[in-house]
Amino acid sequence: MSSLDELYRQVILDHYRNPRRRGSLSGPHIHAEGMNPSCGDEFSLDLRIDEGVITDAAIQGQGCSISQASGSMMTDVIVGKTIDEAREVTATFKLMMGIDEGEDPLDPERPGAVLGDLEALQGVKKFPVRIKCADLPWTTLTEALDRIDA
Amino acid sequence: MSSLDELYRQVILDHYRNPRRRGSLSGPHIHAEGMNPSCGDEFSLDLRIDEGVITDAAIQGQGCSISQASGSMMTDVIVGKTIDEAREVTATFKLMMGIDEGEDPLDPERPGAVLGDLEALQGVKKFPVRIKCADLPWTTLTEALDRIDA
Amino acid sequence: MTDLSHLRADFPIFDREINGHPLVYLDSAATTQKPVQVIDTVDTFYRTMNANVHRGDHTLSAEATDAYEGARAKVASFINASSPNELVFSRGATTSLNHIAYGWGLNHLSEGDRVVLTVMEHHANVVPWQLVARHTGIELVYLTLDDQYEVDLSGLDDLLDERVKIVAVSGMSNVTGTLGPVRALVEAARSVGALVIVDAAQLVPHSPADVQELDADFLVFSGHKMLGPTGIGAMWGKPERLEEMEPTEGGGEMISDVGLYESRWAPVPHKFEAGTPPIAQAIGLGAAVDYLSAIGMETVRDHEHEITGYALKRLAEIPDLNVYGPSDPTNRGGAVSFSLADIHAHDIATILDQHGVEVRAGHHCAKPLMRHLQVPATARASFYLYNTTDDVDRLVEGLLDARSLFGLGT
Amino acid sequence: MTDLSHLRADFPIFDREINGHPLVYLDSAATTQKPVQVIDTVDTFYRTMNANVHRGDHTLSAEATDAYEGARAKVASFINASSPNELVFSRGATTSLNHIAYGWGLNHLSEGDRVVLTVMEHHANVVPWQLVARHTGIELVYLTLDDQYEVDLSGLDDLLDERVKIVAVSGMSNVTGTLGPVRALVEAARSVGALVIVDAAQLVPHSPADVQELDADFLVFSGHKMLGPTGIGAMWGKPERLEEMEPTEGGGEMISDVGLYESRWAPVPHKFEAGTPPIAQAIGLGAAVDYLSAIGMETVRDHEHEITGYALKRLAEIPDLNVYGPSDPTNRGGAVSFSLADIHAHDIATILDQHGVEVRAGHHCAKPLMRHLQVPATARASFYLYNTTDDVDRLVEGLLDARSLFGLGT
Ligand SMILES: Cc1ncc(COP(=O)(O)O)c(C=O)c1O
Ligand SMILES: Cc1ncc(COP(=O)(O)O)c(C=O)c1O
Repeated sequence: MSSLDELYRQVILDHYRNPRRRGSLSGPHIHAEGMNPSCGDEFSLDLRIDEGVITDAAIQGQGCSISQASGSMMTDVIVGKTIDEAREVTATFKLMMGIDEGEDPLDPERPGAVLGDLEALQGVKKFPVRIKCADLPWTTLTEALDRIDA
Repeated sequence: MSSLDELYRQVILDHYRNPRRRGSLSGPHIHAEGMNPSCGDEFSLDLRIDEGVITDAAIQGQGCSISQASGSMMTDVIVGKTIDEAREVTATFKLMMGIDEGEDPLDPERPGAVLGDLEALQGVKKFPVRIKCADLPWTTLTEALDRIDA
Repeated sequence: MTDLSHLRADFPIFDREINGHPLVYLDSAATTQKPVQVIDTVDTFYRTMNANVHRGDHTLSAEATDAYEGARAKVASFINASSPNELVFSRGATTSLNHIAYGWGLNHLSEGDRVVLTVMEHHANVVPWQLVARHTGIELVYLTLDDQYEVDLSGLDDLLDERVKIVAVSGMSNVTGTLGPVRALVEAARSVGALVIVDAAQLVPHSPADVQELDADFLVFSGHKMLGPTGIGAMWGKPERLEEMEPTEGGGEMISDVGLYESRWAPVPHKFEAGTPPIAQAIGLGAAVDYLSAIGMETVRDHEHEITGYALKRLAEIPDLNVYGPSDPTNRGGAVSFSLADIHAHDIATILDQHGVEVRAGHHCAKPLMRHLQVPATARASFYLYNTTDDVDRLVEGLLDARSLFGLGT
Repeated sequence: MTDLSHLRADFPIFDREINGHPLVYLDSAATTQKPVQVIDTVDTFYRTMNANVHRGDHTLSAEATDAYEGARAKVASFINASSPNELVFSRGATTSLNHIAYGWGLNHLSEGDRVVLTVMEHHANVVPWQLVARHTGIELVYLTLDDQYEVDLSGLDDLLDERVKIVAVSGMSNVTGTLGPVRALVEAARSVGALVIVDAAQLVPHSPADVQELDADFLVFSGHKMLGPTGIGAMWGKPERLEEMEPTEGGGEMISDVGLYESRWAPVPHKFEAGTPPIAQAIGLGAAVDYLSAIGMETVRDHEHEITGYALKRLAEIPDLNVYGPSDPTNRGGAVSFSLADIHAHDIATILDQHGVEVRAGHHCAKPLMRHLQVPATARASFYLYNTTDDVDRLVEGLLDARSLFGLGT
């Protein structure tokens, strides 16, 4: 498979074209926004948290297939998880993408290692300048979660 | 003779160390000031004019041997000359120094060709960056004369 | 077709491969590649005559000064200035525009005065005026683009009154390729006594530019967009305007005297060149101007019209491809912005890069224009004298691959 | 003696003859010569990876951005900054000082506030404050030099009160070689809450400089005075200060969003780098910093102390020669200004030039200091790592010839 085919996997294009949970939440929620100044990609996130569990999420934004698909897949994974689990997934994702360094993130023994569709984003690693695109939703998520803790 | 010996002739050093007519004029006179911004040399000139004839001159300033000697020699030549003759000498000087282009300035047939000591400044021609030093008193003179005419 | 392909041998970068393909460089609106003639001029300066200028009276310094002032004369005559003294070297178009905004604007504009811009301006011709507005309370007013991507002059007469003090316009858009209607604006501005400033960052590199004919008050451009080094640019101004303008940087070389509390300025253009200037870069720009003059700017423009025409034709063959810009290739510049189906501009750029084709994606430092066009980003191919129709073919191939990667028929 | 003469082979300019003699370059305080390592880095950039930075996502642009940001990291760590983000690239020390004066000064100073300078400041650290004074009504106050050419701190306690908002001092005088008492001024300034700005144009090139240890608020320098290209310099600032400071240039790259009437800025340091930066020059400065680091700045400083000591000793042998500057070579920089009998500085420079010895004559962009010294001009020899004791001997020979040309015994 060429590196472009690896980058633009079907599942990524699918999330890009049919993003899950697009929109905004009504009622009480946490809101955070992220932006990639160098390319202009924007991502915004609403989270509903009930007793430490992420019970709903909604996303908005515009940008390339990688940032938008990453955001859509992210909501699939984090809804239903506790805050701590969501942080664990974030760490796992960043390890997988080589953004942070550490032990093999996809080791099935690892808790929180279940990234699901997100594993398709591994193709991005061959495109260093695009890694920040994949990462945008996750930095936004971290900002949102930090706001709860604070 | 080395080009340095040609530059620093005895007569130039003499005018540098013992400038003629140093000071300022009292009574009615024309005053003009010149400055060489790149090297900081300064030259100021007072002229007394009676019925179209330069009857007295006084100079002040500070700078290198070339600019100061040129100024001192200049007063020697112009005092006693009419305004037109002084302009003629200026033109001759500028031709000799290669500042302006034209026929041989030292052709003895030429009116106003008598530059006297000033001919010693020909050695400066081998030092293009110093020509502006030699020229400073003369641009100041021209400014003074223009002021009379205006 | 004006064939300039023999010039490619002068550009060492074309020996490079990008992702296994020979480089196709279509990002000249961002910065151009450099011919050996320019690279070697800079190199030789450092190797043989490097010294500071306008200082001291040693041989090296005199040679460096002659080369630097010689470059000023070359660049001035390239735009047909009446005198080298009308040309002020700066770091680039951005710095030049800031100098005008601060040095002229801050000292001549006051609350209620208006500056007229167009929605196609580069940030470099927008943000400085916003900064000046903060200090002075001036108003910014924008001309818009019509649906042919031309500056809409229909409301100009109503707009122009004695409140308008400056009209600042791009000579050529770096996004749509639109030519700014400089002559029309100069005439209109004159009628109310307003100044005209031309952002010629995309104009001077690509077509003959004659400041006497354009008759604007200021015109700025960047060296790196016209085969020259980075770090150098120019501001041309009418002598009266330069006299009226205050220096915006203080330091060495721009003074005739410095006291403890007051100073006096050196004559124009030195008044605007505080400190050690970009010496090697100015001399390099002189070499770039020599290179362009040897080709002839008419030839450069004609070649660019032809290649742009070919590109517009080939791009029109691609389904769902939309070009943002005028359609007549002889009445526009060689910056071609486009979108392709639902493929984001960054994805297009990444895919083309894998084909060795370097284009730019994003807002191109023209966010107001992006909002006007109602797109967050475009992909942009931009051409220069070293580009060939082969380059366009490679672009088209890459775009077809993008379609197929995104599951769209080709 | 620290022998660095093997390094001379790295500097192609030393192959040159000046007026029939091998070049003796004693004008490094004006600008330094460049080693092949720097020249080739610039050359290679243009030949192999030239592209604009922070724009688009093609391979060339990514490589250029990495190289540019890599240079920032190198230069930042060269002065021991805590983070590359504290380092803003500029055209040079002059531009950096103007940015601080306008970007910080204009927004934080008001009538009656005081800026303390010293009489030895370069025009670059005088004129910007005069310009800011015009806009704000601040007062400039000067520390003087004592008869040992040291900054006279005796009146400092009386001078410092809450009106003083800024103390701006040269780290090393380009005329007398005097070291600015930066640490003492930082401590004193802190006591009244004033900022300290260090003009390190002559300090960073010549000795180890550690911004954390100096603990000033801003520190600026020029690349061309430290083996780097022309057209590049830097401003280092404490993060808090950089946050407080307004951008002084508007344009591309320094924004996070641009609307028609308002914009938002990018984070530090990009907020201060509008438009296309001097890319090749920054990368070249990175190479210069690598070169200097490989030698070690302690070694550079020690060599300079030794050569300055040798020069002071040999110059003392010449009758009627007067050095303006501290006499202890280990407590001063390598800029040695002098007068010789009644021979004007320009005549000295011309005569030395005929001997192939390049020195500078004039006011050295320090007219206030010239007035303090009561001389219209001095001749100045300034040393750098490539100078040898032979160079000093050649200088002395030339000066003896000057005496004889002016009819003075030798
Ligand atoms: C139309 C226009 N104006 C101004 C600029 C700014 O030029 P620079 O970044 O060289 O200062 C550019 C470059 O992108 C441009 O295209
Ligand atoms: C002490 C000092 N400050 C500032 C400057 C100005 O540096 P630049 O001309 O590179 O901007 C110089 C250079 O002459 C200097 O010696």
